[in-house]
Amino acid sequence: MTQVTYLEAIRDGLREEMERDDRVFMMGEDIGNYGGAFKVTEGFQARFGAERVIDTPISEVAIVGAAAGAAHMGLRPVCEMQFIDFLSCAYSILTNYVATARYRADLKTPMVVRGPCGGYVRGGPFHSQNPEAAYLHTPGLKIVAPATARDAKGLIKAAIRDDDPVLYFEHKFLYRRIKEDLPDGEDIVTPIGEARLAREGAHLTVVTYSAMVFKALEAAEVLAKEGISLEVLDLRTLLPFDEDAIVASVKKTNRALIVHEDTRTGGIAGEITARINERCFEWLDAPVRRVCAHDVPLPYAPTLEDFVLPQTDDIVKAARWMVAY
Amino acid sequence: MTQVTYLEAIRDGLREEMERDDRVFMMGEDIGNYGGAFKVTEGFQARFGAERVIDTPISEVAIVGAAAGAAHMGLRPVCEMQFIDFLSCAYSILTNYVATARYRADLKTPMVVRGPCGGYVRGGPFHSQNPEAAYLHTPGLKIVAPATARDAKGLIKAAIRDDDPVLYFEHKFLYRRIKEDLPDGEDIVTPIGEARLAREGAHLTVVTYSAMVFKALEAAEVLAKEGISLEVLDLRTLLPFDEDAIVASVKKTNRALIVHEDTRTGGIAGEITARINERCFEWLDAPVRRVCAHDVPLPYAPTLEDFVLPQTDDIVKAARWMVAY
Amino acid sequence: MTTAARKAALPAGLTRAQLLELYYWMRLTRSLEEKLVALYRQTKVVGGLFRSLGQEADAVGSAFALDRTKGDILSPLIRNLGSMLVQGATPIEVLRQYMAKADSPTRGRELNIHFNDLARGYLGQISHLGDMVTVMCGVALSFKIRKEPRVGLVYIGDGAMSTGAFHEGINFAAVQRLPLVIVAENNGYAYSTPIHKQTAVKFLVEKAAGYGVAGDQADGNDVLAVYEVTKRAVDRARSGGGVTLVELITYRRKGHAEHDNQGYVPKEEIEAWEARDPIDRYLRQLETSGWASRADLSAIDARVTSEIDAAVAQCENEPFPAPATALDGVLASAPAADLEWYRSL
Amino acid sequence: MTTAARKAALPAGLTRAQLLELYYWMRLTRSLEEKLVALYRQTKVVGGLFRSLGQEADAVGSAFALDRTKGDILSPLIRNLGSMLVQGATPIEVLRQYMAKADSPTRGRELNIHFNDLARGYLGQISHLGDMVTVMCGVALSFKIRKEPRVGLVYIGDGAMSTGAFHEGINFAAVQRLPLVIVAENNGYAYSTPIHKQTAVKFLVEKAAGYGVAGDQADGNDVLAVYEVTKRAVDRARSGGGVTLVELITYRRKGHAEHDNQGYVPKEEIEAWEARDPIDRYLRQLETSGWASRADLSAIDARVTSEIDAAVAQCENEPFPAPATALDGVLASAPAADLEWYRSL
Ligand SMILES: Cc1ncc(C[n+]2csc(CCOP(=O)(O)OP(=O)(O)O)c2C)c(N)n1
Ligand SMILES: Cc1ncc(C[n+]2csc(CCOP(=O)(O)OP(=O)(O)O)c2C)c(N)n1
Ligand SMILES: [Mg+2]
Ligand SMILES: [Mg+2]
Repeated sequence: MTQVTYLEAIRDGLREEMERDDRVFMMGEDIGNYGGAFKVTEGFQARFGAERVIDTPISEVAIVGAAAGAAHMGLRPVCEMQFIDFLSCAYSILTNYVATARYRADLKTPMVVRGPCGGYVRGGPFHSQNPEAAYLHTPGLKIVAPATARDAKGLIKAAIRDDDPVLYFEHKFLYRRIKEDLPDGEDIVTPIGEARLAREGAHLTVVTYSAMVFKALEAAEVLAKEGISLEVLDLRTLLPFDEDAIVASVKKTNRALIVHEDTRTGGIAGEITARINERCFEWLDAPVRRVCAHDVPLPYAPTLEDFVLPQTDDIVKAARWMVAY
Repeated sequence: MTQVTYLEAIRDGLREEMERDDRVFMMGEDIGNYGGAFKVTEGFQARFGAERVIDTPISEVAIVGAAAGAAHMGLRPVCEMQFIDFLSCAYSILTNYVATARYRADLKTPMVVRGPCGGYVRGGPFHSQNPEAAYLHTPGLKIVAPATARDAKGLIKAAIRDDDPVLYFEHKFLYRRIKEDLPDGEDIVTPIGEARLAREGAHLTVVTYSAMVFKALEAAEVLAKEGISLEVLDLRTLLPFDEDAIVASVKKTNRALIVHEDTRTGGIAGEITARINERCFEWLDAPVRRVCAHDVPLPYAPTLEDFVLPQTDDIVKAARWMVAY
Repeated sequence: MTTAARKAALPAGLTRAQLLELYYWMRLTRSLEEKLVALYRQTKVVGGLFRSLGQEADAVGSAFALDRTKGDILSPLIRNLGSMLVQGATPIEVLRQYMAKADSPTRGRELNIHFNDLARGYLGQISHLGDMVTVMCGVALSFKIRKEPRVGLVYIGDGAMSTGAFHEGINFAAVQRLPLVIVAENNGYAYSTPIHKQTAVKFLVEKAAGYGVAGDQADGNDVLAVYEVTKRAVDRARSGGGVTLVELITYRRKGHAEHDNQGYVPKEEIEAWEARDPIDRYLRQLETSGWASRADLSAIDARVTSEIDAAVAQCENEPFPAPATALDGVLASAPAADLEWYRSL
Repeated sequence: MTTAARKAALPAGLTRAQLLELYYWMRLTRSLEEKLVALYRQTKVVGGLFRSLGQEADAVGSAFALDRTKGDILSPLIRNLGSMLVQGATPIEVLRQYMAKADSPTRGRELNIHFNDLARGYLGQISHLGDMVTVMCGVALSFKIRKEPRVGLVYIGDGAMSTGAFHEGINFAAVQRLPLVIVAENNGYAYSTPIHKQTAVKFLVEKAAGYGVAGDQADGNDVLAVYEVTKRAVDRARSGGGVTLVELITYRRKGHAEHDNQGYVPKEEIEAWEARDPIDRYLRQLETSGWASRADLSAIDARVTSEIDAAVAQCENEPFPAPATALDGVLASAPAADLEWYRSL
């Protein structure tokens, strides 16, 4: 067992896949000598050479496009976005070219695009985004968003081995705050598409993912003292998400609260609500509700950011309301 | 009264606003001498001059960015995307720069981005898109999608007068297929944010917009003969959509079916379902359900396109099921 | 042997068979498109129809400069049908694509010449202009990483050069010194937009220097000149010399697509370019230089006609794809998407 | 008057007062950033801190070439604090921004120098590099449409020139012949990436020709040279001559931001550029040319210090914005967003 941070887990996963499979290579801004803005790929260029760890110009479209072309030829590119906020620059080529390549033209496009997402770090509107909703809507993509160090490692490895294009959203707030003991030498691979039961409970299902898992678990602790028992489901994969796990849990607890850090309108919670409503209508004892960020660009000042983003106390309040319904 | 097509209604609305307000000007590919790929701006350059009807290079980012800059300076730009599918190229600047400008920096950014959306015309995956879901998720934008000629005119005029950035999605299938008598000389302005009751009914609310309004109305005709009475709500504005109108209707009929042409997962129906569930939970006699496109890129062959896109018969079947629930 | 008393020396290092091949590909391109026009008028083409009339030399000559035995790969645009034929796409595949047949290379999912065969050496475009430059960077990068002596070639229109994707792609290729040839087709227009509204430079090749790549230019209506200029670029790329931006000066003699009546173009301009028709010109060249006889060329024409007729006959009555096939293959790992719930009611 | 026995003629058409003003702006920029470093170390700066050490001449000299009486507008990047000060942004505004104060120009919503005042003549950037080139196209387009004799100026880094947005913007401006000056700051690095990994050209000005715009270049550490080269471009723009791409050769002496220890940069490189410090150099020039005395300059230094100290004293203990203000003003027409339902429980 070795204690690793969430960030180290990603790094270890990347390194292991680079070692295991020489088709895997990386592209991104400042990922080489510098090791990336958050040092995720620190030491990789020295270890694997500049042809497998490529420093690119500031060209998100070219990074994604070149990854697709290389993937067609049998390589397995992993792209880093310096902040996931800049993935938006490649929105068109990702949704139009990459996502459709298999469907329209039988082109194999195994590639990963990863980068730091998320707030709570005073990053302001352009270094804190949670872009999953923009891609949820795109058939042909997969999206993963790990919460734990184990899954951070297991999902990056699964993403690299996956034959479809995978967006991997790593939460920068968790990078160095989450630590876990992971077994040495185990080939940790988290299956894409499977949720994780983060806490078993009886009264209310909280469907969530990424950094919000910890806020939900905190809320569960608070509420446990009041005799309220939360079941916390960590989705891990956002596309295609584990509908069966959600349904099973909701049929058990008869109540569902969806928590995400992203803004409310048009966020993934809407889709999850629709699925629950479609499959659990008769089982619901309360409306499905959401705890999400307010519908504003994420502001910079601590007071504002804290107000806009979901907090543990919001989940506690919402959960009490739902259980009392 | 003059009979105008949906396309002519857009053109008339644009022309009237150009005449009314000399701050209004246009940018787009081939919109000048050629009058645009669908001839929406035919004759405009001759009438208003090349400085108010600007043919641009193939540069969607520059078109949107330049519109924003001009809007800050007090002009009122209207951008045409040759097909709305190419709006994706400007996704980043639209969601990051334009949408946030007022919030983060008190910048006025009154601008319209319009273009032909939608399928049923054998356009294949890149000339048939319905991109609303990608923008629904962006605080700071408005989105409208007219179904009728009256609203096509009324919404383009409202969009141009609006002080926020507005995406205006015009359905290319409707361009020349929808004709209506519109009063001459009336300043038709459709308020942004208000739904339209397209058909009153008692048993089931169909929430829809754009070309799907007509399929819903066709379905309503079929079902009327069976004694099933559909209420059809034409949203017209997708962001911010008219939640109150939806809620009022659903509280009356106790059932809601959402119909959109866009693919299902991550589409706007999810958000609408969530809102209905939040506000009408006690009123629902059946789960909220959706009729949408299958989750695939839109294929080209008629057999495939017809299969993937929602058809009247799908709505009929779904409605029967819901009313029988 | 006809009038040309003495044969001129064979040009551009090509054999006589290759010279005739060039003629064959150009003729095949033109005749196939003409057949498509006929089918379009009979409403047998499902979507729009795009012509490369007058640009056949550009597409054929440049593709011909690649080495099919080495696994070179090109990415065509809508007016590069000829380049795909050279690389091995067949008339029946093109016909099936336009007619959205079940057995078309994309099984009816994509239109016209948007289809691929990496083994034969072509990667079909998507509609979003510019993107393929970046994708071909990746293809060329794979050659470089694997140290394969292969070359990539990507076409870009005068209009598409205004896209951000073009810029990011050519710059990426330049910095990485990728084995990539970028063929800029200056055909005067992007849809209705003349080149001076697209860029403030006179010639597209002027853009090469700003990226630190080699630039070259040729008359795009002279198939041998096109071949030679592209061959130089291909050789440079293969030998580690990096990217070349090759400008071919040509002209789009038809509208953007069949529905476009070209009202924005002076008649005389089109006529002037008609006089420079690349096929007529090459035909005369072949004959007057004594590289081919009228009979040789007529035989090729006849072969082209019969090949196209056979292809049309074979595929015309083929079915559209079965509806439910629309669900397959969005993801590698997932099963086909479920039918929507209401379909089963 | 000090050692310089005779005064050299005043340079660049500037008055003595203007020469001193240039010194003032550079000194203010540097001292303000140094104060911010101190505040950052005291964790009073909320987010990251970005320095323009060694680039003050570039930002100040170029902005100074605009005409504030005519309503010229510039769009700065993160290392162009000096340009905003020249245009009228005040130290206290900058301090409040960095410290996310309620009364900051963006009311705590945006960070560092991401703020605007179109009346004073600056349009703040967003983080996404390249976009501001296109936005400034629109600003300049409004000047053109309204036939106003105003000029726009936008900065772009060696790194940001690789973005598609830069390309689409400069090309759009070129075709439209907009009154726009594009200042390309060649400071050797984009974050850790040296310029040769960003572009295959040696100098950024080589990119001008490919867009059909004028190109010019100057030593970015020589404030008078910067002023002159930019002034030429501004005059060209104002007189209808269209776009100029001005390259300023300078050097980023600090890391990308305060957290970056510049481990990727050879020490000697930094030292060499230290020797070319733009403020020291200008100071010497002012003195040896007899344009200013040591006393003049010391007075300016003192003024700068007291202005900054006063600003810090005034704003240091100001509050953060009230939480619920986060909801205002997403849309012009809509009321503030509702509180989420659970907040009222
Ligand atoms: C990003 C993008 N914007 C707009 C279009 C619409 N469009 C299709 S072809 C075309 C003109 C292309 O001109 P050019 O690149 O010169 O190629 P040509 O048709 O002349 O061969 C346009 C504007 C597109 N396909 N992609
Ligand atoms: C589109 C985009 N991609 C990535 C980034 C992250 N990023 C911020 S600054 C920077 C380096 C910028 O370098 P340069 O343009 O040379 O400006 P300098 O910092 O040298 O002034 C990068 C990569 C960004 N802001 N925008
Ligand atoms: Mg062209
Ligand atoms: Mg730089």
